[in-house]
Amino acid sequence: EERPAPFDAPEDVTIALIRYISTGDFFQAYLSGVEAQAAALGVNLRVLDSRQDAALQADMVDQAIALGVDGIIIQHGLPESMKDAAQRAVEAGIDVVAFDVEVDNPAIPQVEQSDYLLGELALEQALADNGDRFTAGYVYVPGIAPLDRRNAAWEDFKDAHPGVTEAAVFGTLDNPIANSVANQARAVIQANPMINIFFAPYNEFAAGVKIAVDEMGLGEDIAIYSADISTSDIAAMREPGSPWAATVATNPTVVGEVSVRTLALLMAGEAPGQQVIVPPTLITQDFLNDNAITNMETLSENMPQFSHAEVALADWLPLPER
Amino acid sequence: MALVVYFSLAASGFANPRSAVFVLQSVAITGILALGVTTTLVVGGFDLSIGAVATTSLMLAAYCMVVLEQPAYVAVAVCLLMGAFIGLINGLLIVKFRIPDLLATLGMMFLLIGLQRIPTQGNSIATGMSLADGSTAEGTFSAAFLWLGRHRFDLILERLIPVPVVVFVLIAVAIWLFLGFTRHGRLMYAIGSNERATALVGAPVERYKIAAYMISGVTASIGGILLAARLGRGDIASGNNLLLDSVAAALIGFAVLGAARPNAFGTAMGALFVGILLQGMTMMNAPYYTQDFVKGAVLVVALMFTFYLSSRRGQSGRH
Amino acid sequence: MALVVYFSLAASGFANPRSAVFVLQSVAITGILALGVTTTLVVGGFDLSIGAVATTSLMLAAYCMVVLEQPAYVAVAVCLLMGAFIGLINGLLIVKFRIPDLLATLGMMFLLIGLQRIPTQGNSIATGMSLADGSTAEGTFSAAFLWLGRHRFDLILERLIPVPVVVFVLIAVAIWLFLGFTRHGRLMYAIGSNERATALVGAPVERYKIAAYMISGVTASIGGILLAARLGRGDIASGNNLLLDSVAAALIGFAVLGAARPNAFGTAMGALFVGILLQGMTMMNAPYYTQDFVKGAVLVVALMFTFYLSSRRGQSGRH
Amino acid sequence: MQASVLDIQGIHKSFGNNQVLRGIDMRINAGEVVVLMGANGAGKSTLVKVLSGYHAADHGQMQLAGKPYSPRDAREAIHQGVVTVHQSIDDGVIPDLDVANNLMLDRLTSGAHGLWVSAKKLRQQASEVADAMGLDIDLNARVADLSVADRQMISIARAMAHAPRLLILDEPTSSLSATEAERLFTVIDRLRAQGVAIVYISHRMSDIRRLADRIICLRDGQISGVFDQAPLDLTAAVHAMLGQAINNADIEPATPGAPILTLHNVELAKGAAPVSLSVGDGEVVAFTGLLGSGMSALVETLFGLRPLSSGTMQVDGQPYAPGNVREALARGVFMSVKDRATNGVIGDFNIADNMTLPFLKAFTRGAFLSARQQRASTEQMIAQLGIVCQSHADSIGTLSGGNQQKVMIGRWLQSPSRVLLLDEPFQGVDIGARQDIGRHIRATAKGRATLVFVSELDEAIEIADRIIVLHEGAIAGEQSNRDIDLNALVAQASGKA
Ligand SMILES: Nc1ncnc2c1ncn2[C@@H]1O[C@H](COP(=O)(O)OP(=O)(O)OP(=O)(O)O)[C@@H](O)[C@H]1O
Ligand SMILES: Nc1ncnc2c1ncn2[C@@H]1O[C@H](COP(=O)(O)OP(=O)(O)OP(=O)(O)O)[C@@H](O)[C@H]1O
Ligand SMILES: [Mg+2]
Ligand SMILES: [Mg+2]
Repeated sequence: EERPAPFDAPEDVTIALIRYISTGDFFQAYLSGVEAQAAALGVNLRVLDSRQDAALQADMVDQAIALGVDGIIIQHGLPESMKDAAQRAVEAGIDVVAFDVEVDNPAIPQVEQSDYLLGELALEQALADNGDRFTAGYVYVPGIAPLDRRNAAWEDFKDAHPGVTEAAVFGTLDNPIANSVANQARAVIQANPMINIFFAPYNEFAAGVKIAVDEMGLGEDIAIYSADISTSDIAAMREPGSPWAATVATNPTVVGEVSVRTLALLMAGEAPGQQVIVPPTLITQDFLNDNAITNMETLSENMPQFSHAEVALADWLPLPER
Repeated sequence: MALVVYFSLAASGFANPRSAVFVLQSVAITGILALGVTTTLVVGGFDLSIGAVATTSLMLAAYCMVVLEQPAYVAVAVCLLMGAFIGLINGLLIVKFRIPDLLATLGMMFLLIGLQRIPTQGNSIATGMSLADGSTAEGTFSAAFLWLGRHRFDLILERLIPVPVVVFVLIAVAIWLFLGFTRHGRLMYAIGSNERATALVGAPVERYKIAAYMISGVTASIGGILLAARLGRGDIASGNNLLLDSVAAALIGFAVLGAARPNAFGTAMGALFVGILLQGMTMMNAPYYTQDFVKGAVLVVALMFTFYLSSRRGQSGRH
Repeated sequence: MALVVYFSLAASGFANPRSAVFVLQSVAITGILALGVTTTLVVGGFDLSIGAVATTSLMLAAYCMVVLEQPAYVAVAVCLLMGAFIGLINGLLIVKFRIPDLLATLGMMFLLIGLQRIPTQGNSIATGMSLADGSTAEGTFSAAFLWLGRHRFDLILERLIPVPVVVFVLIAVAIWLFLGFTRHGRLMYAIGSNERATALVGAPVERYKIAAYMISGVTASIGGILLAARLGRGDIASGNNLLLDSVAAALIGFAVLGAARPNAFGTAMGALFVGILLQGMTMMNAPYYTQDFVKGAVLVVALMFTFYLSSRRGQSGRH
Repeated sequence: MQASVLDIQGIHKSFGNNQVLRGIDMRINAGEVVVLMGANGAGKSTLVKVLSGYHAADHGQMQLAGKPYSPRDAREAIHQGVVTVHQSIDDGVIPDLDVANNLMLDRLTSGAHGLWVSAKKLRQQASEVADAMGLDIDLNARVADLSVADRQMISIARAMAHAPRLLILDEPTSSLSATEAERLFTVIDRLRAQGVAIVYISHRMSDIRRLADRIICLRDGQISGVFDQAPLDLTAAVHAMLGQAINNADIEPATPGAPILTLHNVELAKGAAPVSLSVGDGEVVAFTGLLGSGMSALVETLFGLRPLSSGTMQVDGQPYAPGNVREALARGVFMSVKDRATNGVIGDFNIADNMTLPFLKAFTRGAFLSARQQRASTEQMIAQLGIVCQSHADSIGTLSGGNQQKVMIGRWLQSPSRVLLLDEPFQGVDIGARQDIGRHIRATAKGRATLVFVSELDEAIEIADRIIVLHEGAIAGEQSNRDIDLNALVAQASGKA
C-alpha cells in the first residue's frame, strides 16, 4: 500500500534515539524494541547514549541537530536540562518524541509508561491478597524520577488505607543493587519482625528483598509486590516458596516500539496525541506458574496485552515481526 | 567496640548470634575483595580493578552455567582462572611495562566493565533468556553452585553460618598468616617500603608484585562467585560500590591496632566495622543518606585519632 | 592524534567545528575536576573527594537559589567558599593529623555524599518541590546562573563556544601556567618529589599542600556549579562518574608528551582524548558497553607504549 | 699467587652517548682488598653496578672463579656469591621494617630459611649479625627512625654477615664516624683473612691507607693506574686518578672581621658545659667530633630545626633564635644539609631546578620563572664547582654521587649569605673536587661567617681557618689552622684530653 512521506523512501530517513540511561535489562529491552520497530519501518537509527550525564544528553540533541536527523526520540533525562534542548530541536524543524521525561512542549508528544499506575496496580493486588491491614516495609530511594512517581502512588495508598502501617523505609542504589538491598532488608526484617508485606517498586529492589527473605527462611510469612520484570525475575518469582507475589510491568520492548511508532506518526503528519500511555500489566506468581512461563518471550505469548500495546497504530505502519 | 554496645541498646535484636552473622554475611564479599587490595597495598601498589573483576566473575559464572550449561565446578574453576589471569596481566603491565599501578588497574577496570557485557549485548544472564541465535538458554544455576552462596553451617544454632562467611574467614586467616608470618609476606612488605633495596638483596621483586596482583585478582573473582551464588543470576553491575567499599575497608585497616600500615587483620576488622555501622543504622531506620554521612564521619574521626596519636608517638618518624 | 583522523574518516560529520565543540563541552566538567586532582598529584597527594565536592556544590547552588531564594552570585560565591573550605579540611587532615591522603579524602567523600542529601532528605531540588515545613520552594534558577551552563559565545560560527568550555580552557591554562612556570608550582613539584628536602630549603610545605587541596576543592566546586547551570536543577544522581572519569583523565595526563609526571597540559589532553574516543564511538553507533571496553583497551595500549618506551629511554631512571 | 676470584675484560658501558666505562680490565684475587679510586663521575659506581647485576655491560666478559659470569639481576649475583653495599644508603635498607628484619632480609629471600618466619629465631640470628659488626642498635627499632649512620651500618652488617666470594663496598664510610669506620675495618680484616675478595671504594685517604692491598685508579672510564707495591704510593695514585698532582696548599688563616655569629652559653646536650663562641666576617670555622658530640644539635639549633635550649645567639648583633627554617633563611643563615638523598636532592628535577630551588623568587620575572636565568646561574656553578654532567638539564638522578653533592653545595653559594652552614659538605666528593670546592668557599668567604661540620679531620684541615673540636656537647679544643697539632685534636675529640 502507499505510505505517506517521508516513509515512501524510508532509507533516506534517519532517526536518533538519545538516551539518558542504558545500563540494565529494562533499557536494553527498550532499545531492542526501538531497533525492531525502526527496522520494520526501514529507517536508519542512530543511538546516542549519555550514560546518565544529563548535561551531555542535552548536547547530544544539538549534535543530532547538527547531524541533520529527521526525528528524535528522547529517552529519559531531566526535564530542566532537556526542555531547552528539545525546543531547539523543534525549532530546527525536527520531529521529537519524549519517553518518560517531561519536556513541557506542545509540539512534543510524550510516551509514558505510567509509573503511578504501575505502583497503584501492585498495591491493589497487595490489598486483594492481604486485606487492608498489614505492616509494610517500603523500598525507596528518592530523587529518581520513576521511583518518585511510584512513591506518589504509595503515599496516596497509605492515606486511603489507615490500616496499612509503614514500619520501615530503606533502599540504596549501590551496585550490585540487589546485593546491597538484601543486606539492608535483612537488618530491617530483624528490627521489625512484624513486617508481612514489602512494597519494592523496582525489580532490583524486589530481587534484593527476596534474597533476604529467603536467607531468613521467612518465605511463607512475607509477600513482595514490585514493579518491572525481566527473565531472571520470572525465575525468581517462580522458585518454590518464593515470597515474590506479584509485579506490575509494561513490556520495555513494547514501549520502545511505541516510541518509534509515535515518532513515525508525527513525522507523517498524523497526530499521535499529546500523551501516549503504554498500559501496565499485572503479573502474578500464580499466573506464571499456571502457564509455565520461563522468560519474557513465553510471557509475551501467554499475555497478549503484555506483548503488544494497541497504541500509536496506523494502517500503513508495519509492525515488527513476532 | 563501643559501637556494638551502643546499637545493642538502641535497637532491640541487634545483639544476638544471628545478628552477628548477618553483619558478617553482609561484609563477607566486600571483605574478601578488601583482602586482595590489602595484598597489593602491601607491595606498594593499588588495585582499582577488583570491583570489575568481581562483576566479571559474576557474569562469567552465570554465562558458564546458563549459556554454556557447564556444571558448578567448571564455572568456579573458570572464574578463578580468569581472576588469576587478570591479576597476571595487571602485574605484567605494572612490572614489565612500568605503567603506574593506579593507571594500569584503572584501564583494566574499564576494559572489564566493557568486556563482561559483550557476550550478552549488555543483558543480564538468567535461565530462559533468549540468545543471539534465537534459541533460549536452558542451563541453570546448579544447586551445588547456589550452595556456595546460600548454604548455612550449623554452629550453636542450626543453620547459622553461611558459606560466604566461612570463605571470608578462611581467606582472611590465610592472608593474615601469609603476609604476617611467612618470609614471602615479609618480603612483600619490604617491597612496599623500598622496592629497590629489596631487589638489591636478591629478592625476586617482580615475581612478588605479580603474585600480589594475582592474589588480588583471585580474591576478587571469589567475591564475584559468591555474589553470583547469592544472587542466583548474572546481573549487570559496574561494581563501583564494591570497589569503594572494599578500598574503604582496606584503608580503615591501616588504622586498626595503630599499625599504620596495610594488614589483613586490620582489613577484616575494617570491613566488619563498616558492616556493623551500616547494619545498626539500618535497624534504627536511619535513612540511607545519613548512612553515608555517618560512615564518613566515623571514618574521619577514628582516623584522626589513630594517625594523630601515632604521629605523636613516633614523632621523629620518617618526617 | 591519529584518533581524530580515524574518526573523521569513519564517521561523517565528525570533523567540523560544532563536533569539536561537542567534544570539548562533554569533557569540560570532568576536565576541570581532573585539573584539581592533578594539583594534588603534583604535591604527592590524591583527592578522592572531588566527585562528591562537585555534587555537593551542585546541590548547594540549587538549594541557595531554589529554597533560600538567593541570587546567582550568592549561590556561586557560597559554592566556591564551600569548595575552598572542604579543601582546607582535607589539607588539615592530611598535614596536621597525618592521615594518609587517600584515606582522608575517601572519608570526606562519604561524608559529603551523605551531607548533601540531608537538607532535602535525599530529594532532588527543583522549583516547586515541597519543603519539610509543608510549603513549596518558590525560588528559581536565575537566568544569570543558567547562562553559566548554557550560553554560547560566537566564534566563527554563531553561538559556538559554550561557557563551560571557556571556563575549562581558562582553568587549564591558569593551572598549567601556575604549576609549570611559577615558583609556587615548582615548589609544589619539589614537595611531591622530596617533601623533606623542600622543607629544608625553607618552603612552607604544609601551606603548599593545603593550598593544593584547596585548589582541588575550588575547581571541583566550579565543576559542580557548571553542572548545576547546565542541568537547571539539583539532581542528586548526576555526577556519579565524575570521580572515576576525572581520575582517568589526570592519570592519562601522566603519559602525554612522555612527561611521566602529573601536569596540567597532559590532564587537559587526557580529558580530551577520552572525550574524542567516546564521541567518535557514539557517532559510529557503537553500543554503550563497547565504549567502556574500547576506552579501557585504548588506555592500556597507549600507556603500555608510553611507559615502556620512556622506561627504555631513561632505563636507569628512578627505578 | 692467590686464586683469582673475578676477572673482567673489556667492560664497556654507556648511557645514551655518555660513554661511562671504556674498556675496563681487572682481576681481583681472594683475600685481597682492592681499592678503586677515581674522581667523581669516573665510573666507579657504574662498574660496581655492572658487577652486581644492576646494569648490563654493553661489551666485555667477566669470569667469577674461572666460570663465565653475567648476572642479569642482583639476585643472580648474590646467588653466585657477589654481595654489594651500594653507595646510595637508601638502597640498602627498608625503612618501614625493624632492624632485625633488615639485618635478616637477604636470608629471607632464600628458601633455606623455610616458609614461616619465627620472630624469636629471626631476632636471635639478627643479634648474631649485629654482634659480629659490633652494632649496638635496638633490634625492634624501625629503621625509618634511625640515623643515616645506623642505616649504613645495618646494610654493611648484613652484607658482611656471611663470607661471600666477592664483597663490594661503594663508599661505605661516607656517613660513618671514625669509631664506626674502625669497626668496619676490623671486620674487613677478618673477611680478608678468610679469603674473601673485596672491592672497596672511598674518597677518604685514611680508609685507603688503612685497608688497601692494591689500588686501581679509574679516570674517565678507563684504568689509569694500578699500584700494588707496598708501601702503596698514594700520591702517585691520586695523580693517576686526577691526571694531575694536588698541591697540599697550606691554608693561610684569614684574620676574621667583625663577629657575625655569636653564641653565648648555648647548651647542646643535657648537663654539658654550655658553648660560647663567635665567628667573624670572612672566617671559615670547621667543627669536628665523634658520634654524640653535639654537632647535630649545634647545626640544627642554628638552622631553626631545634629550639634553642638555653643561652643566646646573635647574628649581626641582633638576637637570633629561629623557630623554623624560614626564619633562619630570612636572617641570611643558609645551610647545606647532610645526607643529600633524604634531605637535599629533588629526584624528579634536573640540575638547574635542584640548584636554584631555594632562590626561585630571585629567578621570577613578573609572575613566572625565568628558565634562562636559572640556566645561566646553574651553568656558572657547574663551571665553578667542576660538576661532571652533560648539561644543566640532566636529571639529577643520572649524576654520580659526588656530583650530586656538588649541586647541593652549589645551591647555597648562589646567593650571598650572612652565615653559611655546611654539614658534611664533602660526603662522597673526591679529593680533587674537595680542594676545588674548599678553595671556592674560602675565596667567597668575605661577607659572611662560614661554619663547616665534618667528621673527618683531614677535611677540616683542608678548609678551615680555625678548628673547633666538640665532645659530648661541649667545646673540647680549638686551634687555629696553622701548625696544627693533630694528636691533640684526636685526643680532644675522643675525650682523652
Ligand atoms: N643512570 C644513569 N643515566 C645516565 N648517566 C649516568 C647514570 N648513572 C651514572 N651516569 C653517569 O655516569 C658517570 C659515572 O657515574 P658513577 O656513578 O659511576 O661515578 P662514580 O665514579 O661512582 O662517582 P662518585 O665518586 O661521585 O660516586 C657520570 O657522568 C654519571 O653522570
Ligand atoms: N632528639 C633528641 N632528644 C633528646 N636528646 C637528643 C636528641 N638528639 C640528640 N640528643 C642528645 O644530644 C647530644 C648530642 O647529640 P647529636 O645528635 O648532636 O650528636 P652528633 O655529634 O651530632 O652526632 P653525629 O655527628 O653522629 O650526628 C647527645 O647526648 C644526644 O643523646
Ligand atoms: Mg659513586
Ligand atoms: Mg647527630
